This record gives sequence, structure tokens and C-alpha cells, in this order.
Amino acid sequence: MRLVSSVALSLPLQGGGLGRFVDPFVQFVIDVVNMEAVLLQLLVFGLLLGGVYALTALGLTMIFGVMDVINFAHGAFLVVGMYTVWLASTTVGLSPFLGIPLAAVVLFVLGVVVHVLTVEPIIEAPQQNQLIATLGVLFIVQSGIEILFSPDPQQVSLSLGSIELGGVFVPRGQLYALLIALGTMLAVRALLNRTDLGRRIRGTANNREGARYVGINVPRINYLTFGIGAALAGIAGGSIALFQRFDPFTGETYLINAFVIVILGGLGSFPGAFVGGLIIGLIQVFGGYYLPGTTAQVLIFLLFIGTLLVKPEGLFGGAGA
Amino acid sequence: MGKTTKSPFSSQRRRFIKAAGATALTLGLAGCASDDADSGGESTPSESGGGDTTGESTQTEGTTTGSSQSSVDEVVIGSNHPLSGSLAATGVGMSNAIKLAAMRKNEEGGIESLGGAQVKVIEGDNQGAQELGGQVSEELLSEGAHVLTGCYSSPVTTAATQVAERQGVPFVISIAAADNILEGRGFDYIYRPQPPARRLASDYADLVPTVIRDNGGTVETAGLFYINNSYGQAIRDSLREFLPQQNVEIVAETALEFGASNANTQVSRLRSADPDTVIATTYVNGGVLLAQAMQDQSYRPSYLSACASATFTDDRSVRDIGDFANGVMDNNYALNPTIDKTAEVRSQFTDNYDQEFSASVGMAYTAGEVIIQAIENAASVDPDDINGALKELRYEDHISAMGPISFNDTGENENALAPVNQVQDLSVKVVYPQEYAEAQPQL
Amino acid sequence: MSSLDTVRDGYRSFDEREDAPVLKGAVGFGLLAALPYIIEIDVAGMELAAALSLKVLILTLIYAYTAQAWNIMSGYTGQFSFGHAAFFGIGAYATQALVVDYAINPWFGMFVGGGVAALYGLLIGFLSFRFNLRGHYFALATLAFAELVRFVIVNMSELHGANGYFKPFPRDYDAAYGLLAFQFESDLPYYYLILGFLLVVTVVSWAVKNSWIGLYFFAIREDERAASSVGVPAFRYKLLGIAISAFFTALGGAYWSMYFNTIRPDTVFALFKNVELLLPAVVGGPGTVVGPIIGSFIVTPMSEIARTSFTGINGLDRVIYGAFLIVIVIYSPRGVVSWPERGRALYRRVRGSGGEE
Amino acid sequence: MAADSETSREPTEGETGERAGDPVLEADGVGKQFAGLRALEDVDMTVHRGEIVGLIGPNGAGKTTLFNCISGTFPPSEGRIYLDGQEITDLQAHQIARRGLARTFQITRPLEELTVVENAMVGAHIHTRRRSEAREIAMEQLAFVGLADRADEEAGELTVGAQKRLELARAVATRPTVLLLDEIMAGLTPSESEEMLGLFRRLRERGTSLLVIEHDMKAIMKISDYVKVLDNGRSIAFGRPKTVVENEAVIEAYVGGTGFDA
Repeated sequence: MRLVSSVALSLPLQGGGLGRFVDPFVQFVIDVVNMEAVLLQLLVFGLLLGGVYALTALGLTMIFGVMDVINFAHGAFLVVGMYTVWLASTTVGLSPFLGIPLAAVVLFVLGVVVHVLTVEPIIEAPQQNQLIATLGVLFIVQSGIEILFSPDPQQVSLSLGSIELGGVFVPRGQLYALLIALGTMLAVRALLNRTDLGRRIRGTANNREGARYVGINVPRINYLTFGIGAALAGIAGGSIALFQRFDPFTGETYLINAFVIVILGGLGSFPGAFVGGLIIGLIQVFGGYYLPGTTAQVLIFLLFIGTLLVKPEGLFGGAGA
Repeated sequence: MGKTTKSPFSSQRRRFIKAAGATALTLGLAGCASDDADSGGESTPSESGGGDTTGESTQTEGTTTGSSQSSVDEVVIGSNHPLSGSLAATGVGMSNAIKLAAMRKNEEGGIESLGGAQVKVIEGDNQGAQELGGQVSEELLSEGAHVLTGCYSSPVTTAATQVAERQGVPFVISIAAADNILEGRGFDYIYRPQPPARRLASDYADLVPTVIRDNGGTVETAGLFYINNSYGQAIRDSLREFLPQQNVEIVAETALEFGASNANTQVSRLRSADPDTVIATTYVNGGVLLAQAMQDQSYRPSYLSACASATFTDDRSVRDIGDFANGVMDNNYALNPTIDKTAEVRSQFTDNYDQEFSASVGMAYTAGEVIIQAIENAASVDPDDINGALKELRYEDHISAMGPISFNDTGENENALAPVNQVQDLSVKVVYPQEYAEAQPQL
Repeated sequence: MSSLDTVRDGYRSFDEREDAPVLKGAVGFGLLAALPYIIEIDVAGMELAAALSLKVLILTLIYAYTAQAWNIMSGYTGQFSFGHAAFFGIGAYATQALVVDYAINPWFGMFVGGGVAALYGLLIGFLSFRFNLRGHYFALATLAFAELVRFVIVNMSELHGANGYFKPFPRDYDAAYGLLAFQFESDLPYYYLILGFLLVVTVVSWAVKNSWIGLYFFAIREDERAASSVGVPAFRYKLLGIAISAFFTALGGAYWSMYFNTIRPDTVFALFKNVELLLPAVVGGPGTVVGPIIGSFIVTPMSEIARTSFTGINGLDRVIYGAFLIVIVIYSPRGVVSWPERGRALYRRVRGSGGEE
Repeated sequence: MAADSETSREPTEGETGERAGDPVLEADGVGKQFAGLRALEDVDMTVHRGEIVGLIGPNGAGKTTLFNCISGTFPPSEGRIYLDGQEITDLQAHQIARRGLARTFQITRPLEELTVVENAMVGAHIHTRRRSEAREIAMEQLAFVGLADRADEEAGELTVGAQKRLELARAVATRPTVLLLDEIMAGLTPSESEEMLGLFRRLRERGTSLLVIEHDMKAIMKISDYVKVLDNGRSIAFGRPKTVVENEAVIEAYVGGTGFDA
């Protein structure tokens, strides 16, 4: 303990040597031992951030899990969700909270259209073709929004503030996003587990060939899946708009983390996506606090690679969604 | 280089063939260089530049009007900015500022020394992509630009200035903060009115603690909040160097990833370190996130400040943030509020383009004026003459809050300055040094 | 027998000559060598230069080169890498770090970069293939490995962090402008240099494809288990593929860093660099030798034409470009090089339905 | 050796004495478990040089699993496997192939986008790195299986029957000592089957030993020198075809089990 405390609070700022890798962890241990109040605060922030990330990953995991398509257009779908909420709020004064379901509807339609035009024709083609096609959609939608609404950042004028609970602050906007993420996750899970459509989707996810055998209309399942996945992105984008300024390119920044979460949680697993999101959120927050620069992101990719190698089916993987 | 003589194309086809001249030009040069390695440097470019002017009759550009019949009818400024993509929000404004500078000059009767020649601005969209920086420069030159400006992003500017230097055409940087664009390059045709990163940081260290101390405050510790890209890190590194010289110790550093959704963690970090001042170096969005997270955590250091942050020098983002922005001090290149011309230009700009006349846009405007003044002084459209005029330039009548603009051997502005602004009543006001101050600092 | 058949037969007999590939390659590269002059030729008031300036040509060859390098691994062995920016960036960084910090000639640095990239490739391959990652999982793993390097460098002050490197003058490393210095004062020599790079990688690619290695690569791509059952050491050959590919990709990065003067983690390791590096191969025809080159001559100028043709509305060019990408992968899932083949098949079918045969 | 214990259990003609040639493939107490499930248990078997041994059993008896263990698709959980006297138990598939054991697959695995001859060349390259030599070997084997005239077609476009022959050619191109054939006659027309049996004999004449899984009992009884019967992952009989079909345990397995497939 004496040895430890001698290091405390005199950490070099991104100095050279091994110290910069070791010191942050030592500091973390010290803070845990001392039960620093900031830890609780960080935990809350981590969970909140994780909730947002989880939300952005839900649609992706659905499309990835069921259709085995890496959907780059997801980044664009998020942005369309943000702009839908913004547009509804600024033009007709619709409350952003009501804008979110609207975004889901808009995105469902857009998702189906995108699917029919770009993914359906090449669903059996090599995977890189789907990847490039959805990338094309990303470009079109991003730049389309840029042309329509200018590249300037927009914001939904909501100053939601934060709640203080015993010295721990909980920003409202992100709290709502977390709750929406939870609610959405539960709703989609119910959809998948309790409804006939859900069973068909899961059946298709497990075994496309088999699904065809037992008479599931796989193409129909595909476009519904893509539509629902896009709608989930709409909800995510709309929720992000509650607390963040955005521009046509904001969705892109969520994309990579969303992929990480999908793999971490297991393809097509909604609880997995949720937990994966929380893990990423916690690493980013604690890593951001203790580690220099954006080293936390290095940890995330190491974790991601490790998961891929050791447990490619993800934390919640295995059979079924 | 007979390319320029045969271009009686319709305006629709213009775009499609516009790269022709650039290639011809380059090839001509390349030919010279490869035949005789040393002859390419100086003479050929000016020759070709002149050739372009006399022969070019293809300017039927969307962004401009008129056409040139003789060499002194018109001078062409090539504006190489990101007009689409993630940097476009500012890039478009900067390009518009160049156009406004030209428009104002034309309204005054054009370039006097050239018998009232009109100033024309042609635009190229570099999309913020390094690969396109040089390409767009060449295209603009092939379209007849006599002088170039750009590019906002430093890597793009590097590529763009390289082409200008090689072809012997002056390039006045509108904004690009990286020191090494000019540092040690030995360029002969490249100029930067703006204070580069190192200067921005040293001005912060020189000015902001002074303002605080002069007004009865104490500042001994600082926490850095920076965007973790080259811009943020460059400022961070310089602040590390300069702040201790002013007896300010850095007690916390926390970085924001580009595209981060909030700054909660970073603010927690700053909160625990509890410095006297927090210094933000971010793009517009980063500062907004900082303010939001600080409000969410009911935290504000004694002095919230910023070094070269776009957030607190931009009226729109200040309004977006609201009251919390009041009192924030930022040192950045700024418009000179003490002269009438500034207000005039500002209102003209907002009327014409429906955009905010932010510090960045204002800096680009000044670059435009610098170019126009140099042409006026040169009384010629020959790139080498304009270049000579830029070397000799001492331009006082600009709207930036800095001394007369004149360039040293490396092309940096000797009197570049990043004065201290403060947000007061939700508008950005210069408060120090005294000669540019429009308001007193409020602590 | 129609005259078309005669022509076709003539072509076929040419095709069967031993030296046909060499001749075709010579003609192709001869054409590329003449291209900077061809684009200047004025046909009815139009020049190719409208779409293809020398700078665009250089960029086209850079991406043809990197796509060719990518193809050796991903096109041949079927292990779809979405993280080649890792190797590209490593090549660029090794070159610049050595020349800036130690005044070591960039040619040397380039090969160091190639070596480091190959080792990194081997590491990626060793882990991924040992753990049997395939398809999307492998693609995402490579992407993660690329992003990993980016974030490590951004946070490493020893490698200049996010600020990256700025190419020094030849005199700073005791050289004069020219081939030896890897620096020129004009673009044309750069063009021929990258053409040389492309020639080398194309020859390597062709040689690989036409040796037992190529056959093993393809066997692995088609069915790894079947290949193993007849003695193909799939693991080792996949490692070989990734090492060759990483090595050459790194050389491309080195060239990029010399030509574009400055590098940063944000540019050479950019997320979309991964896409740019592979796109020409996918568009042209993965697994073929000419595919990456043809693909690059479609993708890169196309993006340029879109950019220079649709200037009234900022961003419209990317919409066009995006639509172009979609159309090309939908209508040409096996790449543009399959068009003649598909055309012939169509012709046969039409003729067949016409009652002959 | 391995087979001894069985022969002592089975009062058939003492085949050990009669078996010509030395043993080239020996499995000794091979067992395999998948996630707790026993797919194979204590299986012994021997193939001697120049023999054709049939491997039969009801569905799910573990025949293909045994093939996979022998050919190195996955290692057995227990037991040892020897090829030409050398242990290959833990070697990988390609290493085993290089030691002289090749196989075909129950569901054909043609290298679809390669041509027919290239498919065979992949096998032939085990002996040479020169493409021309590999091509020569490959063409010989294609001629052997009757596909020489289709050498330049894409393998994916072949009919199932042709794909089976191609798979045989690819395996044979490695010039194996032992060849494992997994239901290579399934889906063939009677005349194709007949041709295939001819190929088996010719392979035997060349000195190649064959271990054959086949559901067509008539064919297998006709062609095999010996027959091995698996049921539920265990070996239940081994002997001359004639004696095996009379074996009660075998009849029980087929009649009482999932039924005779043939």
C-alpha cells in the first residue's frame, strides 16, 4: 500500500517509457482502494454511453445476424433518423420523442427500398459485393442529406440537463437514450420470440437453406429484416439527436463501434448487443479517464480481436438470436 | 503549349474538358524537367502562366461571369476548399469569403493598377481529401487562375501548395494551421497570413494568463481538453512548451476522439484535477460537447478558456451553447472590431451567403484581400510579379485583428496574432490586446 | 463460318501461343507508358485529358497497384481482407519515420516497411487462420487490426502522434532529386515510377497465379477442405498469400508517402482507405491479373469525372459515385473482366436459340 | 495387431493368414467424441496393400467420422492410426495426403471455378511444383476416369456423376497408397456405377489400397475383399463379404436399426 500511494497523483502526462502504460492501471487500483467517488460517476457515464452504443448496434446485429450482410448503409440510416427527428421538430414542431417513432417508420420504408434496390439482387453474390453496394448507399444518403440540408451541424433544441443523485450526475438525454435502448431491445426480443414473424426470422437466421425447405418465404423475411434493422437505426439516430449535434457524417463515427459490439455480443443477439454496448461504453469511459489520449480505443480493438479469435460466436453467441 | 487556343466550347462541356490545360501544363513542365533537370524551376511556369492568360477563353463557370479578351481584363483567383464532405460546413464559408473579397474589389472598380480589371474567383472542391489537394490546384490553374488560395485542412494544403510552388504560382493559405506546411520547406511562392499552430499556442500563453492576472485573477494550473488529431495534438504540444514559461502548470490532459458523442469522461477528468483554467482546443462540435458535459456535471473551472477553438469564436455555436458560453476566453485569429470595415464586410457576407461570418471565414476573407492587394501592387497578372508583390507586401487595411500583414522569408506573416476573445452576452468580443479590444475582459 | 468466327479463331490461336501473356502484357504496359502522351491527343476537340489528368493517372496507377497487391491475397486465396490500410500505412510510416528521424534513404525505408508489414500480416494471418476465422469474421478482424495500428500511432508521440510525418528534402538525406532520392520535381517521373511498381507487382501476381502457388491459392479459395485432402497446406499458403500481399501493399504506401509529401494516421490508416485499396480489384474482377488494373481505370477516373462534372451542387458527385458502385456490383458480380466472357455466353445463347447447332 | 482381437471374436475363416501384402492402413482403438457424444468407440481396422475393403453400416454408424479421423479432418479422441507403419494420428489433412492417403467426399467438393484439369492438378502438385508436369499427371488421371475430353470445362458445371469421377481423379493424382472413397457411387446411374467398379479394380491392380464406404450392398459385396461393419460407432463385424452378410450382429444392426439403405 505504501508502495502504491507513492505513485499516486503525481502521474506524468503522457511521458515516455513503460510508465505510461502501467501508471494508469496503478492509479485505477488506488482509486478503487480509496473508493473514489468519481468511480461511481464513471460507471454511470459508461453505462449511459454503452446504452447509446447498444442502440446503434441493434439494427446492425439484426441484419448481420439474419442476412449475413455487412451493412455499411447503417451509418446512413442513423443519420436519416437524426434528420427525421430534427425536421419534424423544426418544421411542424413535433416533439422529438414523437419524432423517434416517426423515424422508425421512415427508416423502415427506406430500409425496404434500399434492400430491394441494392441488396436483394446480390444476396447470393460474394460478400464483398454486398459490402460495396451498402457502401454506395452510405455515400448516396450522406451526400443526399448534405445537398438537401447543407453540411452544417444541426441540433434539436432540447436542453434536457441532468439529474443529480448523491453527487453523481446523470445527463437526461443520454438516460432517455439508454431507456429507449432497453425498451427497444425488449420489444424486438419479444417480436422475435413471441410472434410468428419472429420465429420465421430466427429460423432464417439459423439456417437459410432449411428455412426455405420448411416453406419460409426467405426473400420476404429478408426485406422485412432489412426494414426492421433500418427502423432500429432510425430509433437509434433519433435518440442520438436528443443529446448530440449532428451533421450528415455523424453516423459514420458510430459505425465501427457498432460492428465491434455486434461481434462482441454475438451475431444477431440482442442481449449480446446490449451487453457489448455496455462493455464498450465502460472501456471508453474508464479508459478515457485513466489512459492518455484515446488509448482506450486500442483496448477496444484488442478486446474485439480477442473475441473474434477465441469466441467468434460472441459473448452471447451460440444458436439462435 | 498550344492547348489554350482551341476552346470554343459550350459551357456544359466546359467542365468535362477543364482538366486538359492542367495536364498540358504539367506535361510541359515535366518534359522540361526530365529533359534538363534544372531548367524546370523558374522560367517555364511564368511563361505558361502568361500563356494561359492570353489564350484562355473558356471561363464560363457556374460561379463566375464574364470572359477575358485581353490579359488585363480580369484576374483570376483559384479557391481550393472543401465544398463537400465533412469539412464543407466551414469550407464553403471560406470560399464564399474569397468571393466576397473579389466582389467588394470589383464594386470599387476593380484592380486600379490594371485599368479596372475585374477580380474573378473560380472554385474547386477538394472534399478535404489529400489526394485532391494538388489535383484541384492544377485544375484551377488550367482554368486560368493567376494565384491560388486554400485549403483549411493541413494535409490537403500541403498537397495543394506543392503544386503551386512547383508551377511557380503564388499561393496564399486561407487557413491551415500545421506548422510544417511552411516550416523548413524553403518555399518561394507560399504565404500564410494566419498564425500557425505554434503561434496560436504561444499567443495563448503570452496573452490569456496576462489578461487573467491583470484583472486580479490567479492562474497557476491548467487542464487541456483537445481533439485527438493532428490539430489538437500540435496545439497541445506547443502549450506544453509555452505554458510553463508563464508559470502555468498543466495538471490534466484529456483527449476527445473525433466524432465522440459526449465529453462526460473528459469533464470528470478535468473536474478531479480541478485546474484554474481549462483550455479547450477543438472544432466547433468538441467545444459544444465540453460545455454540455460541464453543465451536466455542474462544473466550471474558474476560467474556462480555449486555444484556437472554433467553438467560442463562432457566434452560432455560442448561441447554441447558450449562457454557459458567456465568459469563455479564447485566443484565435479574430476580426478587428475596432474598424468600421469589419462590420460592413460582416453584414455584406451574411446578406449574400446566409452564413455566419466566423473567425475562420474572416481569416479566409483576409487572405482574399491579401491576394487582391498584392495584384494591385504588382500591376500585373504574371505570377512572378504577384509573387514579388507578396514578398514586398505590407498590408494594413485588412479586417483581421493583427498588425500589418507582411511575410518573412518562409512565407509566415510576421505580425500574425491570435488575440484574446471573450464571449459576452452571447457574442464574441475581442478583449485583448488593448488596441483591438472592443470590450473589457470580465472575470 | 462467319467472319467473326475467323477473327475469334485467329485470336484463339494467338491466345494459345506460349508467349501470349507476355505479348499481351507488353502491349498493355506499353499503352500505359504512352498514356501520359495519349491523353493529350486531341480527337475532334476532345481530349482524354479531360477525364484523365496526369495526377489522376498517377492516382489510378497507385490504386491499381494496391488492388493488385490486395488481389494476390484476397482475390486468389479468397480470404477477404478489409484491413489492408494497415499494411499501406505501415509502409508509409516506416519510410517516413526512417527518412525523417534517421535520414535513411526512403528506398531502404520502403523495404523495411514491406518487411514489417509482411510480419504484421503473418501475425494477423497466424492468429486468424489458426482460429479459423472466415468470411465476414476474417474481414472484420483485419479491419480491427488496421484500426488498432491507427489508434496506437495516434497515441504514440514517438511516431509523432496524430501529426504524422512530412517528407524531407532530398538534401536532408544526402541525395539529389531523382530516382535514388525517390523524389522528383515533376509528376511525370512519378508516373513512370508507379508504373514500374505496377509492372513488378503484376508480374509477381501473374507468376504466382501461373505457378503451383496460384493453383493452391485458388484451391483454398474454392474449398479449403477439399484442397487439404489432396495435400494443400492451406494454413501455410494462406500465410504466404497475406505476407506477399502485405509486403507489396506496404511498398504502395511508401510510394504514396513520397508522392503526397505528408502522412498522418488519419490519411494512410483512414477507415475508407481500406475500401479504396480493394475497390478496383472487386470492380475489375477479383482473382484475375488484369482485373485490378482495369478496375482502377474505371473507379478512379469515374470518381474524377463525377467530381469535375457535377460541380454546381456540392456533394452530388458522391451521390453519382455511390450509385455507380451499386450498379457495378449488381450487374457485374464477378467484375468487369467477366463482361467479354458473359458477352460471348450471351452470343452463344442467342445463336443457339436461333437454331444453329 | 489390431485385427487380431476381432478375428478371435468372429469365428470366420482366419483371414489374417490369407491377407496378401503388408498392412498399409491401421486403426488401433480409434474413438471420437463430439461435445460428449460418442461417435466412434474403440474401432480397430486394417487395410492391406492392394486390398479393397468395404466399410458399411447403418446411417449414423460413424463411417464418415472414421474417414475424417483417418484423413486428418479432425484427430481422433482416442487411439492411433498408422499409414505404412508410420503414425499419422495427429497429423493434419494435408500432411496425411502427402504421406500417401487421399480421399473423396460424400457430398462432392469440386473446386468449382477451376477447370477440370486444374482440379486434378491440385492433387498432382503433391509430386511436382512444375505446372507442366502436374498437368501431365492430371491429364493421365482424367483419362483414367474418362474426363480427358472435358479437361477445360469449369468443374462447377459438371454433372454429379462427372464430379464424382473428377473427385476420384483429383485424389488419384496424388498417387496415394491408400484411397478412402466416401459413397462415390451414390447418385450414379447403373452404368456409371459399373464403370466406377471397373476403376476400383484397376486401382487395385496398380497397388492402391481402397477403403470404400458404400450403401449399394450389391456393389460392395462384389468388389470388396473384406468388409468392415460399424454400428453405433462400434465395430461389429469384419470378414469376407460372404461371411459378413451372414453375421447375426450385422443382420440385427440392419434389420433392428434404421434399416437397410441399399
